[in-house]
Amino acid sequence: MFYRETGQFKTNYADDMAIFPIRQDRIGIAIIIAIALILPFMVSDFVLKTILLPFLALSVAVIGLNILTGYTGLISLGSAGFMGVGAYACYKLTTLFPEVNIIIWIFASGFFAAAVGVFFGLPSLRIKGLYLAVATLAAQFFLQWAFVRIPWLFNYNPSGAIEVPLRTLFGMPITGPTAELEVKYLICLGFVIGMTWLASNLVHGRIGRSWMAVRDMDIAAELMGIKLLNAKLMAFAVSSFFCGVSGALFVFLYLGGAEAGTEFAIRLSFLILFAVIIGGTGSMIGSFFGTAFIVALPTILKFGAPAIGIAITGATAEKIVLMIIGALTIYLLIVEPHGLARLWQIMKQKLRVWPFPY
Amino acid sequence: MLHVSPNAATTGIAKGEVLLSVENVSLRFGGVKAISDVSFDIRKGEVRAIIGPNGAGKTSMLNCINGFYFPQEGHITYKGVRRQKVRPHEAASSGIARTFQNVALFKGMTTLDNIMTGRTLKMHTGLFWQLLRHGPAMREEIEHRRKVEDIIDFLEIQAIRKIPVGKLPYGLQKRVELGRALAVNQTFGTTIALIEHDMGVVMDLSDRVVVLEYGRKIADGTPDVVKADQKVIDAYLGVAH
Amino acid sequence: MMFKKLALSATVAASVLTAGFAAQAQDAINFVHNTYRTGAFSGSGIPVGDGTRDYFTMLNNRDGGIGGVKINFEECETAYDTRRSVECYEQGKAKGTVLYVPWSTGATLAAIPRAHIDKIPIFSMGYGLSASAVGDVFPWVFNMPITYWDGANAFIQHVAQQEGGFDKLKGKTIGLLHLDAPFGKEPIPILEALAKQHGFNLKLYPVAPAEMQNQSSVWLTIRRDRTDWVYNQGWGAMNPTAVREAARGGFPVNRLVGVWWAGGDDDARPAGDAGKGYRALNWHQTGASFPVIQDIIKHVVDKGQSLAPKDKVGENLYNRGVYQAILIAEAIKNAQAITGKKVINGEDMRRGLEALNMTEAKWAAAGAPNFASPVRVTCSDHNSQSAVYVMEWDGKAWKRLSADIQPQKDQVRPLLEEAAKAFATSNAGWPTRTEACQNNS
Amino acid sequence: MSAVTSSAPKPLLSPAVMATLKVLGVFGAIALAIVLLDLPDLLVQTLWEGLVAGVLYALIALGFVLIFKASGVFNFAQGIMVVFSALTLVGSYEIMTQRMGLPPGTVVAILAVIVAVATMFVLAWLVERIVLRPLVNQNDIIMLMATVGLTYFLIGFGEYVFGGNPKVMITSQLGLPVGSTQFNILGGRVNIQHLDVAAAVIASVMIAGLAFFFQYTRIGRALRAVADSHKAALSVGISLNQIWVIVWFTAGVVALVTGIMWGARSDVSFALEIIALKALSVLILGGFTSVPGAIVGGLIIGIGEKMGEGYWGPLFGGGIETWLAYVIALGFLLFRPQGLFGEKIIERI
Repeated sequence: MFYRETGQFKTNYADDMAIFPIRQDRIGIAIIIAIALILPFMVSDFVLKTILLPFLALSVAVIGLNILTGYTGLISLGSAGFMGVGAYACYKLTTLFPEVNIIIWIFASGFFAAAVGVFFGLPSLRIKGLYLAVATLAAQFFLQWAFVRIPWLFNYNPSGAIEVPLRTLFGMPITGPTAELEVKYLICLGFVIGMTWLASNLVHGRIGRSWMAVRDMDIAAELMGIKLLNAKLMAFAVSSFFCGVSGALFVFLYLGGAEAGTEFAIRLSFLILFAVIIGGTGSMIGSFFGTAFIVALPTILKFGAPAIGIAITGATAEKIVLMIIGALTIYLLIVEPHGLARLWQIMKQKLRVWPFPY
Repeated sequence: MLHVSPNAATTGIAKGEVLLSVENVSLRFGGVKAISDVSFDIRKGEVRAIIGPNGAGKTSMLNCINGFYFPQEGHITYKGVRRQKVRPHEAASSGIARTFQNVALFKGMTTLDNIMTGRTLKMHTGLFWQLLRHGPAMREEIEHRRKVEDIIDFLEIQAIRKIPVGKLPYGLQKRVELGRALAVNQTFGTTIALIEHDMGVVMDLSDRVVVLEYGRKIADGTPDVVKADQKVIDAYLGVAH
Repeated sequence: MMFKKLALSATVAASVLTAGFAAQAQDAINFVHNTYRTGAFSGSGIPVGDGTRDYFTMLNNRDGGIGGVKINFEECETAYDTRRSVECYEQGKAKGTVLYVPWSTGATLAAIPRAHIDKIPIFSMGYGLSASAVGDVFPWVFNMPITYWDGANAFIQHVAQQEGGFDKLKGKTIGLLHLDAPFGKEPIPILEALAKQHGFNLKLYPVAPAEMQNQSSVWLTIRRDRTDWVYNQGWGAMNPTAVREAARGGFPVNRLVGVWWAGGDDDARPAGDAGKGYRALNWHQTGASFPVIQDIIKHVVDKGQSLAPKDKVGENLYNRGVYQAILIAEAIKNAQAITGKKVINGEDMRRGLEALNMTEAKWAAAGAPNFASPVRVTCSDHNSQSAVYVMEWDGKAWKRLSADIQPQKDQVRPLLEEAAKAFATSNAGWPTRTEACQNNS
Repeated sequence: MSAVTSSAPKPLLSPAVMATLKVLGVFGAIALAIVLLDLPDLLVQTLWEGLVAGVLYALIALGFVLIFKASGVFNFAQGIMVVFSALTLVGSYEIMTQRMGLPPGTVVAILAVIVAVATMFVLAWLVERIVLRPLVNQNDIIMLMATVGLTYFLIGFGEYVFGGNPKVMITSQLGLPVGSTQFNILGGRVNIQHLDVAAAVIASVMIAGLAFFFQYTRIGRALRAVADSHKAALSVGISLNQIWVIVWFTAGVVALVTGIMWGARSDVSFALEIIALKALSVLILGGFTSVPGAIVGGLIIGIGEKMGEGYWGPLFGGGIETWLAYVIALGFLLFRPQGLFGEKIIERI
């Protein structure tokens, strides 16, 4: 009834090529952004800190991996390692040049991750599919090892940890312990919106098409004049860039200091891949669904069940959460192998014909 | 199925002159000879068919022209230049595109995106503008979209523009594939090299026909000449050698 | 049915999203305690968690809590994961916990910068950031009774005793087998300094967290280096594997000395006879003979309210949990005495901790005579650097081997102060201490 | 064109670079020989430790290969099945002796083995019913993710039933030898653990048994047929579903044996899961479908890793074992993308 594209005619190609060609979609996005802007002032600190901040920080990495896996068809199990590169790069940059604003450094840390990503992406020229996935484990374990082994990365701190220093924007603390959660949230949100915009621009243009062509049939792509080397390495670079920014956000705006070497472990890589698959490969909106699934679900199950009177202890909850995530993943894959994004699409399709389905 | 090459204006080769010539090409996989000593040429602006029964070496021949395989013997001259080893994307950028015997579309992409992919070589804006999708990137996108829309109109596939091609029936997929190949060169008066099993289709369309059997050329000429050739008749009727 | 399910999940989501967790009614002292009963480190996490849990349950059952108010004790599972630990910190904050007990170095580091802002003191007992011993810089963080640096120092003292004097250390090769993570690397600077001072060779043997159960090559390297003594800074599944691999590789296990976190009964026991002679540092006694443990058995275990099997009660890491709980309970009493309030908050708890003075008499009064050496916290010393001793596994239980070893405070304290200063300078905007000092002891 | 060109993939490195590498390799080999022969007993010990670790990697990889061959599923859960099956064994032993009051000993240990084997059968059956059947014909990555989901489920379930604390493997109760023999040779000593010898022997017997099973039984032939073509298997008269259950069950039994061996060296806990990931590098080396590849690959990774850590590790500050296996596999892959025993892939269009 309300969700119709009837009557919306495109008079030029630019309109037709817009990322949200349907007016209702654009309104929907505006509403979502508006809600996202006021959300931190509506929810408790607990939700802000344990669900929303990690959700935002990780969603950037999930978009990044989706570019690699979903759009280009290259599976990577090294995303957490690339996130770590971003986190350490940001730490080094801001401690070496404290006068430059931290927001610039968070963004710049992506370039370092991109460079490392390209290096570890080189084997993708020779190997594909699951073989490549296993090869990226080399990146993951090597990087994790390097984070612990190279003391220069954490400024020879005897505790081996990254401590996030206080950094300000217009005199307001945005990182470090005194920064308000709401401020950190809004900075994160800014990054997420900006990075999502860049990513969807990219995937809708020439580069995105060449990625998808490589994914769908690399031989044919090559015959269209797409250089596989460039396309794959570009995907690794962009993907790792996103992971790097995500890692910097994760440490600087969410954790606020940690033993980053153990934080960016293989487990996180798996969670990110999980989010991509559950959300839907090759879908921007799916990346957010997937991230929500892996970030919010465990927390809601663990703390939500006791809150409504289901008495389970923390340890039991943790085990049950694992079982539920496992079972739900299998269930989702059976019901909709194309992920939550596909379910969302089906819902929209239904909405389009609602209330007269015939 | 076909093979598209650039028009005369850009190459300096007049219509009717030799655009590409295959000279004494042989290709082996291990001990198996896929092509032995085949020569023919393709002239500017003609429709040239390569036909032959299953396993005659048609696809291998095209793969040589495309740079997927490197023939052990013989060489290929393109636009008057004897070609050294060439990679598929280099072949593509010199104006050779192709479709495949089996449909080789990008199944997860829409019709529009598939055909747009054919324009990749002609698009040059870099990562920066691509990220912003404004300015030069957008102008370029619109310019090529226009050309692609012409192809879509030509092939009458407007209605399936935004449908992922994996969901289309075979016939439409073939049309999209033709569209994509046309997009690589976007001129309709191009040279087309066809490969087909089906004699009927070929005979109506093509100007000249090469017939391969067991990797050898057994006939070359206009459809009428080829049709009357005893060796071709034997090959298609399966006469024992 | 479908609707019901939807309604239920909506309620769950809503309660988490909007309300968060309203603080509990203020007739009890809220204490949210991190544990890890799952994950790679659960082998060490479970007994420690049981000890602390059982002690507070015992206090509630036996005495009705502390000073007449119940302790609202709650566990929060972290699975030794920093993200889960952040959740637990936030949950503690929302529930008004009087103290944050991180039980992991990573979680401690993540919480330290927030403590003075959220007014929740942190107690990282014998782990965490060594520099946080300096109360002048870290008024909200406590890490008694000893730091890793003292531990490594005590280990070298023990080696010197065994070898017949510090002069005998010259030319010896001493190895540090450590988890390849910040926790494991803590003793490196102090061991390097001692190596220079006494002239022994220091060799480092890192074990990646992923390789905790796959140590054969490390032990081959130890064999090649002809290492004389090995100090094991390990945790969780790394320890039992180390003891076994030492025995497999023919390394004399009585020259393998674990830090206090590598002294679990289940670290030594799985090696069987081969584990006999394995040593570890400790700062409290093992066994169930103490009145406080007997009270726990009577009021908690026998009532079926404990999660620990009865035969594990009194084991080393269980007693470690009890030790922690006794210190916390004592600090709560202090806080109640200082403020005159029954139900205290985090700020009160900080003052209570800072006034902690566990004399021998106080240990006895807590039902643990001769259980541990005295612990005295001051405003500037949040660690106390208490004595440790070396114990040895006899195949069935831990037996005390050495007399108390006093940490060399004069040597370690300046290093701690230096590190604390470095922390404050590298963390721009780190506040100078404004909290009043109130030692009533 | 005078140069004769080949249709094979181009070599990755130019001949000049290859020649330089060869020269460097010779020098490296000489240097290495000097280092290695310095302590010959240690070298033998290192090789032995590598061999034992390699056998265990090979067993995990074998489980992967069995399932991949028959169902095309990349079973990420194989590593967890190792822990899960061992946990079931020890856990049920504990329950029987401690809670049900049965006398500890070999009889109960064998009962526990039966319980564990039965559990692996039920697991195989459930996986086929609940996971594989509805997902049949989905693409690789969906199947992979389903087994990752299975991994999470099994970790949660295993810890829920048996508790999260690491458990000590029953060895003497199972009749496995303990103790060690020291050989004083080569101017030093070489320590051989009886358990490791048993592990090597049992692994060999099991591999031989599997080979026999595949070669000479009707089910085995059907399994091989499935590996070639699903349709061919149907013509043998065995349903695909049955075959999947059998293969998963076999992989489960292989996992149990692996779990017992590894559990006896360390503890049984889910921390083993990450070590099990190393079997993936074995798969790269050996190929996803080759049983001999899994075995040889396992040995290469095991020995390479121990030698690498022992002789090069100190140069990098130690701890390189955590990534060395993957780098070995990766380096290998660059020169032979199809693995050790894989067939050359000719891409056709």
